[in-house]
Amino acid sequence: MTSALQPATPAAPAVAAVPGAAGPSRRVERGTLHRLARRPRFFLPLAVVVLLCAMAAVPSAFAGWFGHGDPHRCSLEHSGQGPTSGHPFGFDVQGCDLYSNVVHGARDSLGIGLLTTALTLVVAVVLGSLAGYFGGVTDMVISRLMDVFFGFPMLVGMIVVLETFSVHSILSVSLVLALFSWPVLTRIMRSSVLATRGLDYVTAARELGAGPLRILLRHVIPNAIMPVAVLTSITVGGVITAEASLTFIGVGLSAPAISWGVQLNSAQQYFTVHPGLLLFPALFLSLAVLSFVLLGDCLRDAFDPRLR
Amino acid sequence: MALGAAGALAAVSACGGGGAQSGGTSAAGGSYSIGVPSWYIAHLTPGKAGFSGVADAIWTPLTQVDRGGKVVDAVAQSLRSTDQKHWTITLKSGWKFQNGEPVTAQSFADSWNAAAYAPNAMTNGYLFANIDGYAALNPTSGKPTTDKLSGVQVVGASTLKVTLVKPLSMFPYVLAGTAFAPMPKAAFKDLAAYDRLPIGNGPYQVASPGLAPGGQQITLKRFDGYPGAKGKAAQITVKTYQTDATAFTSFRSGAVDIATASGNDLSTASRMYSSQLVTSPTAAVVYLGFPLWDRRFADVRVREAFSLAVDRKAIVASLLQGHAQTAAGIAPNVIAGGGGTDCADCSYDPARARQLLAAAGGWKGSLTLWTKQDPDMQTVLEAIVNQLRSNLGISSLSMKVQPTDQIYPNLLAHKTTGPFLLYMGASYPNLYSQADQLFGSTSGTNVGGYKSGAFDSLMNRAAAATTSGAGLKLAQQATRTAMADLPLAPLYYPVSGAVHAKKLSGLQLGYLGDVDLSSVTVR
Amino acid sequence: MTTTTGNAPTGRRHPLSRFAGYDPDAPPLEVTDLRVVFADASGRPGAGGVVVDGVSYRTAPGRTLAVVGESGCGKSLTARAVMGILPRGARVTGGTVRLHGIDLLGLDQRALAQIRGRHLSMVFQDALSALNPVLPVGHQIAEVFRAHGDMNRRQAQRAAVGMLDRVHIPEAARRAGHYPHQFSGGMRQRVMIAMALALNPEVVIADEPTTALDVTVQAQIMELLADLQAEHAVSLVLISHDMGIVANAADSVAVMYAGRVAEQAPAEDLYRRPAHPYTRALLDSIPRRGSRGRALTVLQGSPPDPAESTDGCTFRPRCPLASDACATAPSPQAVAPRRTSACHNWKEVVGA
Amino acid sequence: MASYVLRRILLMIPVLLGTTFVIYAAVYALPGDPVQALAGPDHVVTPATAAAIKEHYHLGDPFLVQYWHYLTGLLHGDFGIDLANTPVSAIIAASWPVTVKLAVMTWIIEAVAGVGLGYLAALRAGRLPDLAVLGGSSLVLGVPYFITAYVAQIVLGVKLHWFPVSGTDDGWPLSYLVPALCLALLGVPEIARLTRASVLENLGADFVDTATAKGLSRSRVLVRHVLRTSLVPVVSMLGTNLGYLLSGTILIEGIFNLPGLGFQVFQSVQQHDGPTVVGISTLLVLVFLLVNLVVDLLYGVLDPRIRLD
Repeated sequence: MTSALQPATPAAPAVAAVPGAAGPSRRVERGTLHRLARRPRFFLPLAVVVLLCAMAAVPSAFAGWFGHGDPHRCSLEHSGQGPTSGHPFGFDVQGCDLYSNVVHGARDSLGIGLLTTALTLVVAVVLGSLAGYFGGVTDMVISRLMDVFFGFPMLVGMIVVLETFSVHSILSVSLVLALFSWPVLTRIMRSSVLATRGLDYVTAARELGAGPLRILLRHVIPNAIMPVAVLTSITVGGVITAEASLTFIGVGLSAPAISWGVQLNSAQQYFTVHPGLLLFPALFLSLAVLSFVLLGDCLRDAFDPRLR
Repeated sequence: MALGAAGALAAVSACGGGGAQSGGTSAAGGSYSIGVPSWYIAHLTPGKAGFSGVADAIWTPLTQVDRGGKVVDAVAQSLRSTDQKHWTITLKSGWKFQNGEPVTAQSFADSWNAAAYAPNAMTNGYLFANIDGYAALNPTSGKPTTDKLSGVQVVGASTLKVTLVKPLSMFPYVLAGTAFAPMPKAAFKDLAAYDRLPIGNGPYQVASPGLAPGGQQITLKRFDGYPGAKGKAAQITVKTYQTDATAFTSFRSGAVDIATASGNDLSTASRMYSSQLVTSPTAAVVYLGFPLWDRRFADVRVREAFSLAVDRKAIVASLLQGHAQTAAGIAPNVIAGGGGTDCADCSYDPARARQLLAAAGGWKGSLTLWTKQDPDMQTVLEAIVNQLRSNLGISSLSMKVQPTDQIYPNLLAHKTTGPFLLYMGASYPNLYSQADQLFGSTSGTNVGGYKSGAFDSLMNRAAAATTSGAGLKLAQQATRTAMADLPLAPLYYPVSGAVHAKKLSGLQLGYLGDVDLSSVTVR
Repeated sequence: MTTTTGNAPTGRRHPLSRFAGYDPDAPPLEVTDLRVVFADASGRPGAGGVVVDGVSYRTAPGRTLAVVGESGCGKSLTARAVMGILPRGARVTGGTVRLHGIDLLGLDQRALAQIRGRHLSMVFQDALSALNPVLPVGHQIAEVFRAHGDMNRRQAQRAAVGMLDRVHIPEAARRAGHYPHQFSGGMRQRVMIAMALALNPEVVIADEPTTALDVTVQAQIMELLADLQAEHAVSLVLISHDMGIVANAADSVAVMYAGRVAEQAPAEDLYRRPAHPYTRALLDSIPRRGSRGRALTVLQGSPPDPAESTDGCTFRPRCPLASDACATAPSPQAVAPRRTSACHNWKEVVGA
Repeated sequence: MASYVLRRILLMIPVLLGTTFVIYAAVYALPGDPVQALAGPDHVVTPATAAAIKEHYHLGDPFLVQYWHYLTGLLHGDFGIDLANTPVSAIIAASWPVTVKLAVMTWIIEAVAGVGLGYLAALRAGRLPDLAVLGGSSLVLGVPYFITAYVAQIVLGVKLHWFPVSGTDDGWPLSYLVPALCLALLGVPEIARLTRASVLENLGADFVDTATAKGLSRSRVLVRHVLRTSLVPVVSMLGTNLGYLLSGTILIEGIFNLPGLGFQVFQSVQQHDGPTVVGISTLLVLVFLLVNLVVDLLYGVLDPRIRLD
């Protein structure tokens, strides 16, 4: 969706163009959550996401399971060796334990996914609210800016901007990814605010003399944010893929940073000899992306089926 | 018999739209395709083209370096000098350009002047800095007042007199570079058009329309008027790829007949295509350079500690799968004068490394290591980072990768904040070239900033030596002098390899590790 | 082409005669003991409850049968079962539906498709959603002609314009190219009627054809239906929750409650002397002249959930006349000729 | 309608200006030395040569002046010349067909497979085909397509030699088959899911009952009424996808060595070849905007409820 590198998945923009697609959100009903919690479609991906987040937060707790937790303890004599006891995934070309590397890779990959999504969300809520609520020139400017980034060949843009950064850290990569993914959510936020703005209680608040900021913060945003909020999980999945793609072509993170993308990138040239080097990071990456996407799908279906 | 007829047919049809001068004569030999990096054919003017097997096929300069690393005359009949400063060059007769124009002394003078003339912005222009008058064509400010090198004089149709800025006994090696190839009169009518469809004097000519805008390949046709050893194949398709790895993948999928194999692909190739793989040591060294302007590396013991902490054998054996030689000097033995042990601290001794570092005051803070954007270099640097971490106990290590166009300017501007892993290939296969490029105080590739009066004077004496043997001895002495200061730690000499389809044979690699296109025979 | 019911002695055989069981003298539509059950959430058929429980009714040629009841009483589902377009999860588990003697439930989809639209058609409740939003209305009407006749595209289109004209849509030729959303509610309902009556079917089911319309338009539509019905001697099944509308239009009335027919009677009799407490309650809630100033009687409670099986009479919890006898479910009993009531205490009701 | 189109086209102007400005500024801000990049790896550029190159390509001018030069050129239909002195328009002309062939082929696969699978899944909702489509599309979404492409290249091309997986030697369609399939893996799940949801929604719609009640055959109901109506949002997504596809082929073109726009632009970024990057980007944006306009117009045709004004 917002996976910037997934050019062919602009589901949200396409649907957002349907008139009235993003109506005012309904308040989260307790019942919905309860119903969700009982579905395996919901709690299985949720469990994986929680597990991966825990892995990203304290990788050492997971990396040491097989007795060899340090991803930096490497010895070239083990370069490319297959699984042995204590090293269930074998070793990478540097002779580092692949399992602990893949576990530690969760931090950068998820970090970028979550940070980018958070950035995107903030921008979307702020700009989307401004454009939707104030309309006029504000809307005009923001909407044209969205158009600029919307039609932009995203991958080209990201490559160019990333090349201008000399440091490729979690922060810089996230900033670039966010720079090119904010319009999708902003557009949805905007139409949601547009719909909310006209509701009676907002008019009432305005007539009671509440200031625009107060109305926005108290009345409009809390009621308009749901369509955007339910998309965040899917966005995280997309961003993780996007980071891996950028790193895969060599413009994202680079070693000695440990991320799944970096591992995939270095596995490229060893794939035919050591398929495991590609397989295990790809497996974790896919699991993470899949869980976030499925979780997001489920949330979306439950809270805002019209956004499908 | 049938095969030969088919080959002839193919060649005839291929020549249908091309030049007329090659028609009629034997067109047998078949065709093949080769995958190369895109910069190989990005420019096809001697002054702009990279030194590559493709350039070697299109042009033949005055001299050539044979596969043994020895310089031999090509278009030149003789090169004579008594003081190594003034050179008299006579040309063989009977050489023609691919458009029929004879190759004369003037053809060389025109080409060299064009390359050295700054406003032409030819990227090989710096190679002419040895020749008298280069400064006038490349003023530090303003426009040059002349467009002719004063040190190049055409004495007759086949005699050229060249005056150098200072004596250089290795000048015949220098002349082997394709930058010194001749250009016909026709080229100067439209240099931009020539750059895409050049007329050379080599064994192969670029078939019309040359390199199309945005094009990814060119076709080479055998030039039957070539007086030297003629090409074996009648036609060669040169296809470009973004990286060696994509070229190798294409070879494996059957899209291209020859591809260079480097890095891990080399071990894949040696396992899967052992009978189709040709390898050759490259006239180059991979080294870990030290930023001598950085005070942390001012103490030679620190540099020694870093050198001793790197396990070169493990890197060569495990990472490079044996496709390299560990280096204790700056030039392998394929280079004249190379192969010596110039470096005392290029072995692996972590204990002594730690001692030396402790004696120099230990290491504080973090360190960033640099390299250029190249998967193999990155992999090797990663291993070095790991080894430094465990052998020297430096915990905060990071790694930065920059494209070539960034890393060199940054190094020269002293913006690079740590040791750097780089590759240095010899401009010509002589230790003098390698030593000059790495340590010469005026060299643009001496990125570590090494300066030594003793080295420079020894090198000057080497350049002025009357025999090449004496010159080499002095160059070796100079190299040892520089290496005693350890401005960089040599790591290994890379090996280059190329794989070829089963239908091809006779493939040979030149001293740069490039495929000699003429040598390939289509079965 | 005015009689579709009789055994008109034309040279051609009646098109229905190729279906087994065709009897020109049988009632145009006869539903007998029809049962429809719903699947529950897990998909088990029948577990969701019986929504149509033994419904029987029949129509007469050229006459109107009104089926009335509160929403959810099964009147629409019965109609859909007749048409063979039950919603997902619903299934017929018993009973028969006969069109001039032809057992519709026993027909395969192909045969059914030949009957639907041609001999049996339906006017749906909400014309806006019942018309395809992305096709011009003329095209949608023409489809009926194309599906059943051997008309080409142009002939069908012309026939469709003719139909639009017949339902009094002004500038029919131009309007045929318009889309449903470009019509007013009443006009859309006219389009639906034109579609249903295009081929002069024997039976037309009109499912709440006027619910979404305002009162003046309601009257126009009902008038239009009546006119067309008279013109073609169509047998009309009029489904409605509005006793007021039915009073003017129906020849006979079937009152449904909780999936069953509570009372069935000629309209006049039923309105004058209802024989079921539910009918009475419905009639009492109609505002009439003279009732002004008096509070309308409102039926307390709500219909039972079909998912929960109840013993005895389903109306018992809301019935003012409930007695011990009501512990067993009453079956329809003849009250008078052509009149039944499913109430143990019908006499009390009639007498009241 | 005409005024709508005109207004949309007028709105494109600020967007195009913004895009060229953003990309031009980004290219301008690229670190490293374009002269060095131009010279090629491992070459030494003397100050005099560098100065000459800079002058030749106006690299020395201030940014805004350069941008102005570029913009005025663009207005005259001149995309400028690249660092190798080739007109950018010629580069675009050479690489454009490759990308178009790849994108269109991908798009056709997406449309046929996506709509087909989604339709099948909806008709068999809750049953095996539906579960297979839903599960399969989730899996495909989870695995990044560049990994699939990479593995497909090695397995289908290198190991099995079933398909050409490098370059365009075998022409269209053969050379584009595997790359297009891999690229389509991105779009097919989305299209299939959207089709499925849309068909399911329409299957339960009242007008389907009407159509059945009219006596239309099942197949006619399903095609003419259900599918036709369900395709409205799908067509919109397909259209947007086509716009994205044209600019989203970089990775695939790189892996499969297809000399298209993406391949070219990636090389140009690395060589800091500003004119080419900006030229191709501008073109892609323009195409994207035009495709979107066409999609919106088409949307109006497909769904008469939408009024364009």
